[in-house]
Amino acid sequence: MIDFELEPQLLSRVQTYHAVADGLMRPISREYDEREHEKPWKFFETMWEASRGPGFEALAGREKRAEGQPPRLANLGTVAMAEELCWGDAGLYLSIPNAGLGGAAVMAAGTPEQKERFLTRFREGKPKWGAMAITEPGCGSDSAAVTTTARRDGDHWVINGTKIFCTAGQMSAEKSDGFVVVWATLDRSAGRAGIKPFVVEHNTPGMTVTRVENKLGIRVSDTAAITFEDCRIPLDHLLGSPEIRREGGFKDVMATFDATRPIVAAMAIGVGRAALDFVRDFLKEQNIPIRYGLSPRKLTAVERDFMDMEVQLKVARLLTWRAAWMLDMGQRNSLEASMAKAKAGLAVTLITQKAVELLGPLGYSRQLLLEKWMRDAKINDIFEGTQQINMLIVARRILNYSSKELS
Amino acid sequence: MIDFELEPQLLSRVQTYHAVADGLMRPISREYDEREHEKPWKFFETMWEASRGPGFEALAGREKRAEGQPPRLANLGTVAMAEELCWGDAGLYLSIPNAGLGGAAVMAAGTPEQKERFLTRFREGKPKWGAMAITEPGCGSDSAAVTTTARRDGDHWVINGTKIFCTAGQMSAEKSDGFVVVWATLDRSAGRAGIKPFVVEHNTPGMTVTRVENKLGIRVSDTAAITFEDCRIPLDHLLGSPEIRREGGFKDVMATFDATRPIVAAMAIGVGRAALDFVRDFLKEQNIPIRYGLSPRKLTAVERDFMDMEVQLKVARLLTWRAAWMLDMGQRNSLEASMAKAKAGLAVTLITQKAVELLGPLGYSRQLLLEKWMRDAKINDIFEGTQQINMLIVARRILNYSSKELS
Amino acid sequence: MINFELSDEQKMIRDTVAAFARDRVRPAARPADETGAIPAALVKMAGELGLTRSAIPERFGGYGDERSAISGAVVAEELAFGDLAIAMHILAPRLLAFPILEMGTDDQRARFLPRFGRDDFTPAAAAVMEPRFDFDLMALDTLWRDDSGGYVLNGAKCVVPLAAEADTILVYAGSDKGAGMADVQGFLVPRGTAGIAISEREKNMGIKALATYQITFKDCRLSREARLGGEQGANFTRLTSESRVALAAMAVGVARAAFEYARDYAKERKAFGVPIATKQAVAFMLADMAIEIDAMRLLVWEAASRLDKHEDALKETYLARNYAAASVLKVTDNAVQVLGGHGYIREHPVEMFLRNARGFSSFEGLATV
Amino acid sequence: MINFELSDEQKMIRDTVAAFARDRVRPAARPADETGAIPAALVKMAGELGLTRSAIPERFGGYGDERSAISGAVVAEELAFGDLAIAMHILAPRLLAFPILEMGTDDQRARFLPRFGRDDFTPAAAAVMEPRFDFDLMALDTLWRDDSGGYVLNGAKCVVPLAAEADTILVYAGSDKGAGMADVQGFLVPRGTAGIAISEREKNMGIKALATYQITFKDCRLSREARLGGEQGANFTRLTSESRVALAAMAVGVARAAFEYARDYAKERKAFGVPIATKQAVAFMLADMAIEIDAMRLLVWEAASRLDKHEDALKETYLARNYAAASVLKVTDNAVQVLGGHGYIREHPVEMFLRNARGFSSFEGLATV
Repeated sequence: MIDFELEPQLLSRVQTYHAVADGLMRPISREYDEREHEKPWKFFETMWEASRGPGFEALAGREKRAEGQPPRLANLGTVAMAEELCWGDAGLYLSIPNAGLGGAAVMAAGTPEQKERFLTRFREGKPKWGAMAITEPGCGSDSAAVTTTARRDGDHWVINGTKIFCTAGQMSAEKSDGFVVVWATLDRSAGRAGIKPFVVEHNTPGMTVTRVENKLGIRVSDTAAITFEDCRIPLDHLLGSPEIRREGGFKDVMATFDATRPIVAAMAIGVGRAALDFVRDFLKEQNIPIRYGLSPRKLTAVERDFMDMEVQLKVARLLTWRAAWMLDMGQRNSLEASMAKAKAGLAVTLITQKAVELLGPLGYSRQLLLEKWMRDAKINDIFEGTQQINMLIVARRILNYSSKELS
Repeated sequence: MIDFELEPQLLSRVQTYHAVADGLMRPISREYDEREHEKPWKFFETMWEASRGPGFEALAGREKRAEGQPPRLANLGTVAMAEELCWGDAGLYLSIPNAGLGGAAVMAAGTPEQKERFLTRFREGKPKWGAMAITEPGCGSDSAAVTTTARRDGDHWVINGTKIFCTAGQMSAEKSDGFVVVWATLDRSAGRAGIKPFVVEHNTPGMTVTRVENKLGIRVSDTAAITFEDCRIPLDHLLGSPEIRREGGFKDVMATFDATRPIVAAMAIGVGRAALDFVRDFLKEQNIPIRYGLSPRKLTAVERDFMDMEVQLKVARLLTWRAAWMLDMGQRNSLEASMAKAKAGLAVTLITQKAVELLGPLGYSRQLLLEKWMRDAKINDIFEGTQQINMLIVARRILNYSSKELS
Repeated sequence: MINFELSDEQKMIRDTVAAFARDRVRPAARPADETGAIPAALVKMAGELGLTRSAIPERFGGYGDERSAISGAVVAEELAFGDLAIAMHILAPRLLAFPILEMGTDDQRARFLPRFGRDDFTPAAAAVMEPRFDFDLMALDTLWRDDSGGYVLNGAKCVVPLAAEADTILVYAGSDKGAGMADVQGFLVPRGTAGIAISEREKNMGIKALATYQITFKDCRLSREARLGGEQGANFTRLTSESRVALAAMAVGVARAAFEYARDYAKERKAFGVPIATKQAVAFMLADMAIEIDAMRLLVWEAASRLDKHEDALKETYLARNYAAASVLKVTDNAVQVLGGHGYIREHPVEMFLRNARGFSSFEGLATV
Repeated sequence: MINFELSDEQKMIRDTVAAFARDRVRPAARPADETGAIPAALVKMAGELGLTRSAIPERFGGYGDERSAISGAVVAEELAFGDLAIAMHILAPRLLAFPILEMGTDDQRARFLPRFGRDDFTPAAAAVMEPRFDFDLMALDTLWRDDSGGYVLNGAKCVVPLAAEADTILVYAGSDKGAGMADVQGFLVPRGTAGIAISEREKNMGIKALATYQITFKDCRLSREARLGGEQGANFTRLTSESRVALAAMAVGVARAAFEYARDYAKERKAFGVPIATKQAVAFMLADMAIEIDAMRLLVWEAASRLDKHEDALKETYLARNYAAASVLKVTDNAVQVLGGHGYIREHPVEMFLRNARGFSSFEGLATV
């Protein structure tokens, strides 16, 4: 039976998330946008503690399935949290201490023993981060073109190569007892099959953060370039099996996109909603009504813009919830995940850009957060697969074409 | 020195065109949309006479260059005429008796003797039409994939194949003493080089109009499917040289697109202006002002829509005039011609669709011409290269890619 | 509890109607558009689906199934996938039956519902739209006023389906006193009533197979019993919401029809030796169409679920309607573009989908769930 | 007589400014955006181009070249191609010099023009914009009124360039009597005047290298001589048109900068073994950008040619400005998209182009031709 209402339990969690977003994130949002590369440690510690409490499993990177009792609507819950916390601040959300994409890779490709060994840390001690290193300077969305190599030398793997765009890379590699999951090839000739994930512990000799990017937005979140020079790691840091035949590893991580794309979509929606809520309140203060139901030929330009922003956001959310819900139901959602990501990324780019425009000189000023939301929003149109990549995936699925037939 | 004003001589011609559009075309516009496939012979005869007078050279298909004295701004003049007459009715414009694209092909590929032999008829006698047959059921924009064959048999060429989408095909092949220029290959293995234009006189045995299409719009203009079965024509009906090495013929006709695309763009603009003028007058009657200069945040939705339609039309016209002017100046304009065609086709599709929307139930009714203009306009987004084909051409030129590098 | 899946019963309804739309309606669509006539046999067959009858109480001959806006949206989408004009014709009885079912007096229900408790088609009509560019449900020009023991109607309506065949037309009019939807009332007007003039059949760009008319009311006098819902009247805001969600659902059907046709064509059609669908320019157009269709449907279902919960849905249905009207135009226009020259000729249905789609930004009250 | 080609003299100006923009301005753009400071040396070099001086009469030390809106648009586009903020800074002297040149009294011309008849940079400012979302040149909130022997200003302005350095600010204010542009007058206000308060430097999303300020006027008293054009005043409609055409031209420059960077990147950058520019999705984006840039420029030139013919151009410049503001946003956003992740980091200039571009829908009076 079709229904669009979140269950009460989840709704009450959303209220908690909102309190965090409103009480802990918004107040420091502008400050850490301006003080790029500085870290809100107090916020980190608060979230680190909070992430042990109920409702923040996703943050803690804890995986109930591993413990045999999958939480109901885990993905939908994560999506709801992402929207709410990114309503607060997308950059801060991305920099909350947790296993992150590194943890996701461990969950997707690791053995039970490895999951235990590498993820336990996120339930104890000081704040920690996990990162995933896959993109390279020479390859954008083409994750199969990995040139970073791993060769066996006795009872170690030796990693060589350079990775860029590692979210929380610096926090994971240097600033905490975290780790970086780096994707490297055991045998270039084997193509994707030869690409495997390796866990590199923080401060492992040979791993260096060479650059932390200056960005358009989400400035508080560190985006690192990491080089690996003869970086030696124990054999059992290769996640899963070293068997080249078994394509497992890479397939698995590709599959994680089905879970992460709705989250990125939800991040966009959170930022878009922040802008929409602000504009709604602003217009109300100005006594400018939004007259739903009226003949479209009688609307003002501002009314129509606002309604359009509102419905675009709603559409993005519905597509996103559907993609997450399908995953929770154990259904394949690659098509729906890419639909949600493509639509949300674009819609919120336009919504935030329009919000800045509607506020005129005020919208352009850094005295308000609107301009920041426009800068922050854009990342969701780019990472976890650009809009174009996701459109390509949607096209392949609806046309039933392989990546060779439609490239 | 930059200037955007048409010279007085051309402006006065435009007034003549407008009188024709307003006085002869508009009054019968709806009638011949409803009575599809019937022909306004009285209008044809009037235009046939008129096309002998000054200002209508383009209609007559007369080519001053051939007579050694190129008319000043011939292309710009043709473009201005197309806009004005299509403001009257695009379908009627397309069905005015003249040498049409068939004549253009003769001009582009024929010898001086052939030009004289085939085009003289358009200066005397009863109304006649010329058509070009290039598209085939199996190939859309891929004009190089011609499968219609021409083989030599003694002192004749024998043509076999089927052509579709021949504008004025029926008028040229059966309903007047006109001709059809058909593109056929002498040697498929030679690709484009083997494709040559052949003039097939009206009622030549073996040439049959098998279908006249029912269309969305421009219904008074006949769009014919023509089959050639062992259709024998004299050797000297091959335009230019039979030499396969010489790619001439096909290249030449491709070059004619540089001249015809701005005309198609201008046709679109004429239809778009018809819709815009109607909406402007309508709003004035309703005492709805268009407040130029006002803060965009104070506009009504209708005002903004109207201004957007207006500026889109203006942009399309400026791009179109530039493309035509460059040709008149003897400059290469393939890029600019495709820019104009792509922009005008899309802009006017949207303008006419929006015009119908703005008028609500009135716009949707066949009591007004708005809905017809929306139907007529769409053809300009499709023929002479679809919007996508023209975008591809623009892309190749700005990226300096061959059709192999960017396909 | 959040759920994106139709119930088994709804799936069954969907599949039944979808099969009918695919096998019976679509083949009839083009001839109906060209001739303006819908085969009686097809309408009869549709009657046997019991799409209106199902909601009529058993005592009036119906099946007494509970009405659901979501089920109604599913039916509307699937039928419109077959053909919009035929779908509107087939579902026209709902325009009279459902408002009476939901808001009519016992007497009105007893008088009017039995005729819909049968399988054979009973033409019925509702008059909502008015012939002005900025026609607005919140400010109707057709007005009713109290008059010694009855009501008087004045004004003009347009795009009234089946007005010439229906023996009763449900006419919506605003009050000469108040403004806004709250004051709009419905009136059950017998076709013969003095003061009514029904025009020649209208000619529109699309939905050509649906017979629509203009009606003018000049001091048209009606009895007390003519008012829908009697003294306490009807809830026009809800009726409007139900109508908009139905129309938006039909837009989804039209968009899907265009998308699927263009998709299949693009996989078949070769240019430069490869299917045109393998070109990103075409593939991305199709991907965008697919996303918009899912987006439209989700908006429709979300608005419909509010109606099924008897929550106010004016805003949701309005936004869904406007979004659908814009998207269906874009999708059908893209479909024509994908087919190129073939999209412009009437040998293929996409140009008809485009003409039908353009109507949604103006349509009001032409369907309900 | 229709002509789409610049005169040889205009081509020479274009090429000179283009070279300066490419070799001097662009390399300074990123550091200037990050630090908010423009190197004095660069500004000095720009002064030697005589972009303002050229129009100053010879008797005041200028070259007495005839002003042309088209030439002005060409200069604005080329400089903005280098960097928008630096272009606005370099051309700021025009904001004071040109209105006085065109509409000032002889006395005002004699008093103010000599300082612009030199190569070294004279900071000058005009105060047009106001801190409200629906800021409207046809209804300014900053008002002037007659007062015994002088004028009194009240109100607030924002995004006033170089206000802290300029010793005279040209302030535009509406009349407390009438509304509309006809009643707007300009006032030459010495920085020190009582009743003026200049804020801290503003912080905006873009044009960060341009120092802008808010200014408030509280019963700010001015002499009769302060009014631009004296008793018969100034033609604000024309000044607005000149400003909008200049801003639209700058938008063309920003769009072109983004397009050319993205185009070159797309031809270099490989994915899946081929340059991303060979993918239709990317190639069509670039084609669309190219078309929009030509479209914007043609609108600008057409509006400018009207100004050069001293025809009313309010409508043309308004439409050109609005079109350019929308297009430059789309073009720069596409450029970021073409670069993907690399477009989001400040190692590449496209994110800066996007931030600068977003301002055009709000900018008024920040430049003139």
